[in-house]
Amino acid sequence: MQDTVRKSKVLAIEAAVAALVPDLSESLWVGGMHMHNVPMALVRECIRQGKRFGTLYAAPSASLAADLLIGTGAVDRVVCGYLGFEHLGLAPVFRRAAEEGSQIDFIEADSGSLILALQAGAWGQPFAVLPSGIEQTDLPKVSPMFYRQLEDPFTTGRSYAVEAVRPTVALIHCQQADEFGNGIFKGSRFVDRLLGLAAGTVIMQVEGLVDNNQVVKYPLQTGLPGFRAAAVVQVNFGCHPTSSHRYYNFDDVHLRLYLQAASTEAGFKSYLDEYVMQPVDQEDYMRRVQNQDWGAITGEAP
Amino acid sequence: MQDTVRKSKVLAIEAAVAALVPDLSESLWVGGMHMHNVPMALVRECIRQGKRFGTLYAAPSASLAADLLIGTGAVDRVVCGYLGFEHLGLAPVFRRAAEEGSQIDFIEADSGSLILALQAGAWGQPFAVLPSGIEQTDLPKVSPMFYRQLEDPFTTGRSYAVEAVRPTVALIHCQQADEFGNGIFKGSRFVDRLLGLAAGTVIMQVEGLVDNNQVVKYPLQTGLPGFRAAAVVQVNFGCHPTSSHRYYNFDDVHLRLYLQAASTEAGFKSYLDEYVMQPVDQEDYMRRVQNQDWGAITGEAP
Amino acid sequence: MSDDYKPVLRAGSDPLVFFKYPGADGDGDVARGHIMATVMSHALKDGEVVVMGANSLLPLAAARLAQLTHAPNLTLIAGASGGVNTLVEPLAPSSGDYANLLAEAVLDFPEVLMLQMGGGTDVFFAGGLQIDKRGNCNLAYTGRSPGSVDLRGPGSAGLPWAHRSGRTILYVTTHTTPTFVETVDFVSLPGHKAGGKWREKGGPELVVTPLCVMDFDEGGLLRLVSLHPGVELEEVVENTGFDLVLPSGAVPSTLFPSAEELRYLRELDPDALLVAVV
Amino acid sequence: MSDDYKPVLRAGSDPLVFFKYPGADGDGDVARGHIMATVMSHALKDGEVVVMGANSLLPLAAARLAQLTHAPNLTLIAGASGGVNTLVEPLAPSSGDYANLLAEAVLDFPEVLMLQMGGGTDVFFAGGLQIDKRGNCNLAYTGRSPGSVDLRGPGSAGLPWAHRSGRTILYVTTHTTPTFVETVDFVSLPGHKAGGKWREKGGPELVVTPLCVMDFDEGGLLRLVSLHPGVELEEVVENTGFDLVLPSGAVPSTLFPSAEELRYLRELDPDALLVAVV
Repeated sequence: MQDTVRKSKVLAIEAAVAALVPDLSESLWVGGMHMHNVPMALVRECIRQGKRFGTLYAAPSASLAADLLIGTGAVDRVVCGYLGFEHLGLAPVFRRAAEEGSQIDFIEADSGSLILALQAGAWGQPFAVLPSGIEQTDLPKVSPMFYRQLEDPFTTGRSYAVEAVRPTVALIHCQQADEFGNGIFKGSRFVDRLLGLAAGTVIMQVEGLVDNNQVVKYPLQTGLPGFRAAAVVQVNFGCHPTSSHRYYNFDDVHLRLYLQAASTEAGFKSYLDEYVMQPVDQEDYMRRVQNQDWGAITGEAP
Repeated sequence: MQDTVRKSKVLAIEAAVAALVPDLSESLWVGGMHMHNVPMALVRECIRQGKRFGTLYAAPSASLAADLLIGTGAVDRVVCGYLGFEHLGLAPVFRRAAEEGSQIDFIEADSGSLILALQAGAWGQPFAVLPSGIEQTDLPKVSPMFYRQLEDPFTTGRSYAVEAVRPTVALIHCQQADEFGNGIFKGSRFVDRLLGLAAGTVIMQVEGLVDNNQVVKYPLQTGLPGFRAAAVVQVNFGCHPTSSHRYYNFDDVHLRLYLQAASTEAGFKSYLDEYVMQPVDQEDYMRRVQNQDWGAITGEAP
Repeated sequence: MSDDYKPVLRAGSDPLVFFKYPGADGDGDVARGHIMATVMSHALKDGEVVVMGANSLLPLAAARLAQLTHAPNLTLIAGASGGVNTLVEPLAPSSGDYANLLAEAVLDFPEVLMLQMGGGTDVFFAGGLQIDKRGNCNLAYTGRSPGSVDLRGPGSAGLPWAHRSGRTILYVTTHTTPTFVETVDFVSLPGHKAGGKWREKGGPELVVTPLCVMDFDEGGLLRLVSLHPGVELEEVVENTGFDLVLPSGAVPSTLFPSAEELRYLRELDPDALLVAVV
Repeated sequence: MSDDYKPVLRAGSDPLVFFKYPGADGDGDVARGHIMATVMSHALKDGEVVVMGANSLLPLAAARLAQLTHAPNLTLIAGASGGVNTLVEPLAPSSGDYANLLAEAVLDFPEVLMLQMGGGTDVFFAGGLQIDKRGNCNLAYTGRSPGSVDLRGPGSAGLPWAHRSGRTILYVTTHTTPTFVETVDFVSLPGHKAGGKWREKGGPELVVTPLCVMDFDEGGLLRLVSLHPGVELEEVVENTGFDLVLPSGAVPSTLFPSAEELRYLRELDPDALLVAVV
């Protein structure tokens, strides 16, 4: 007899972060790239709840999420492939921390090696050997613990390797999901399919929920199978000020407002207060974003 | 000025194999799995044209194509993860060769290691380190050249590794493609996306051609980007007697006919003659397949 | 999968592929395939991620049955096809069948292996040419050496990684002395080590055959758990090529599928493949 | 991409993102962005596979322009988005923009890197905080050591693998002495070795700036090729932090985009991002 029913994974964002993200996790990898598909509502909620992470993997193209996590001291260590704002400029908090010194340990790395490390983690490989070439850069010199040499058992040549990475927590944005966590990307998947298959606890943020029947009708569209999601949280405009592919573009005005504000320590604190710590929820956050006509940017996906 | 136009990659199957598959290639990997999506028309054409391959990678689930290539002596060496006919039985030619001895060198391997080797080849990694566990099997013992030990530079423990694999030639079946080689899988992709991104020369067999406009309309559906295909060949029922996902199922009657025939050397020769060497083209092949109502099994994909 | 998909139907197709097994329609007989699938279903726990390889009619039916009964949150990955939570409507003979894509998601096969080898699954189903008393399993070849092969099997496939894929349930469709041997000629899937189970998590846990159910004792040796209805202990002993550990006292009878379980199995399997498979 | 997609439009958006650059509509002026894109386009050969990273307005326009003119069989991979052969309708400011998915295929980003690192591409476009006379490129930081950083850049991203990705074309949107330095403080992208080009294939080949075009001489040193229209040699020399190798004789002028090239560039770029970018 079917004495139980299949459980929904849908949770309120506060509840999901409170229940599933430990107060101190070993490591975090945030999905999306540059100013796209970054699950900002989840990141803000983690900061609001004071969650801390040993290591933040900032690759392949981290931006606002990483800058905020560094600025709030939520991370002890950043392994850095790329952290910036692409055409909008450099990451102001990261800059200040690196240029003026900070408690945070920054490990110089590259995006190719970090993706290979993530892939190795997903496969259960202890490490990933790198293609030749990295020895011609300064990376192994400044990060000798990250890049290590070994002997190729087939050629007896020397290669570099990086240790497997398996993030304890991954925050991922899908445009849609069903209540069981089957996530659908309506545009680029970036690194998020691999990340979602690899990470320990995956929290999935979505623009909207769809019926499971819809998922079964087009299974080739499913970007992340449900069993990988620990929880699904629905948040309107949850990637703001980054884009959610097909739903809305990034908000360059707000991103520039951040870059301007965060160029000083005091400015960063007041941005943080206004947009991260004070808002009681996403609606409150949205009210605080000035001059944004939310109705006008509602992209609806079919 | 646009003084040239974009070139179509569509070729007749005979011309594609003649022009793009060298008489002796270093290695071959055939797409599909078990009795599904195997580009049999391409395999038969290669055999007909007397093409030879140093190494055949029989993984993750090789079946009829590998058995035929072994039986015709078209390969010198088979690295074997799995070669069989699933619920229909063992591979008769492979069995005879292995049990009675043959000129062909069989390397005992496993599918997980071979996929990792293929992935390493695609990334330009010299080798792939394996997760722990392989040392508890007999594989490293019987294939010491394939599985080699090395020291983990992070833990100083011992791991096994396999050398990167980069097939010189890959034969891949997509249900559809445009003339520029943008291939669409209408069902499972099996290993074929990775294979198509990794291999040297990729020849793509399709059931039907679609317009490039259709491809651009649904780019998320494209399974293999056009630049990876050296040629596109359109063949009706080209996977027969294996299935083409969404178009037609495998022909179990014909597969059993093969298994029965190939259980003796003489029977294999006459099967080979009737269905591979004699047919002047795919239509001729189809005429020779008995009691098959081709019209009735025409699955059309939308 | 759109609604217009039709499988091939041709004269001469085998029952294992497309047609009803003669006489299998009635509700009367319970086939051993039904019993095996039910046993395997009971071994699965709610919430587990279950993955299977080639020749997976029985585990596919078992996992779907578990979802429909006691384990609604179980995830099933249908082998070669990459189908995740296929509805098994209907049960199809090949693990790579398009029918398995009536599902919630479809993985590329490298992703299936990645999840298995990376520890992203909880239960793995496997079979082999030979299984020995410690649960070592051989899918490569029998014979003394690679140069002296008696029976060439398909190869080790994904079996070397079984213990990384979680608890392993072994199953065979014939229970004979060539299959159940003292020591396998080739270890494709590592069993338990001499002197005790070699790992806390992962490794062979259960063996299901057409005659009986077996598990492993504390020393890592194969042990009879129950006999299927109508099977005598003698038959199992005679067809097992080593001294099977027996339970103390009378050997229990394998639980018969409930009426509901049988109804589900028959609904999932209109072509009665489960009747023909054993 | 369906036809109903609309990008965000809001008051206060920057011209680089959504609005027409004031005065950029007319056909009169040719911006340096147009010249740079055209130079980069000419450097691409028919049939090549071209890949670009972040901040790729110029290479994106260049590669599409090449397809529309002399290189119809060129393949373009639009960085972070994974879009293959995006139609660039219209040119969008971020490499990860959804606009880049008006394309023939979409790769996951690990696949883009896999193709680059595995040698599956022919041309790679890159820029940096610093470029030195041997084509070494720095995207990490300037300063004496990790503990003494003057300017913290984003990090080395995919630059270490540039030479594996094929011929490398470097570009910058400012040509100044802080950018063109004798020796970079950090090697993210390896240039040519002392005493000659360090590899036959791959490695920096061309450097395109708002002032000029440069390549490398036989000794692997940066060499002036041509000055953009209206630029004096003096301006380049003053803004380059080392002794640039000069061509013997008069320095040629960079070829001006043809009328057809300008028309294509303006069609691809209705928001005139190429006018604003330099």
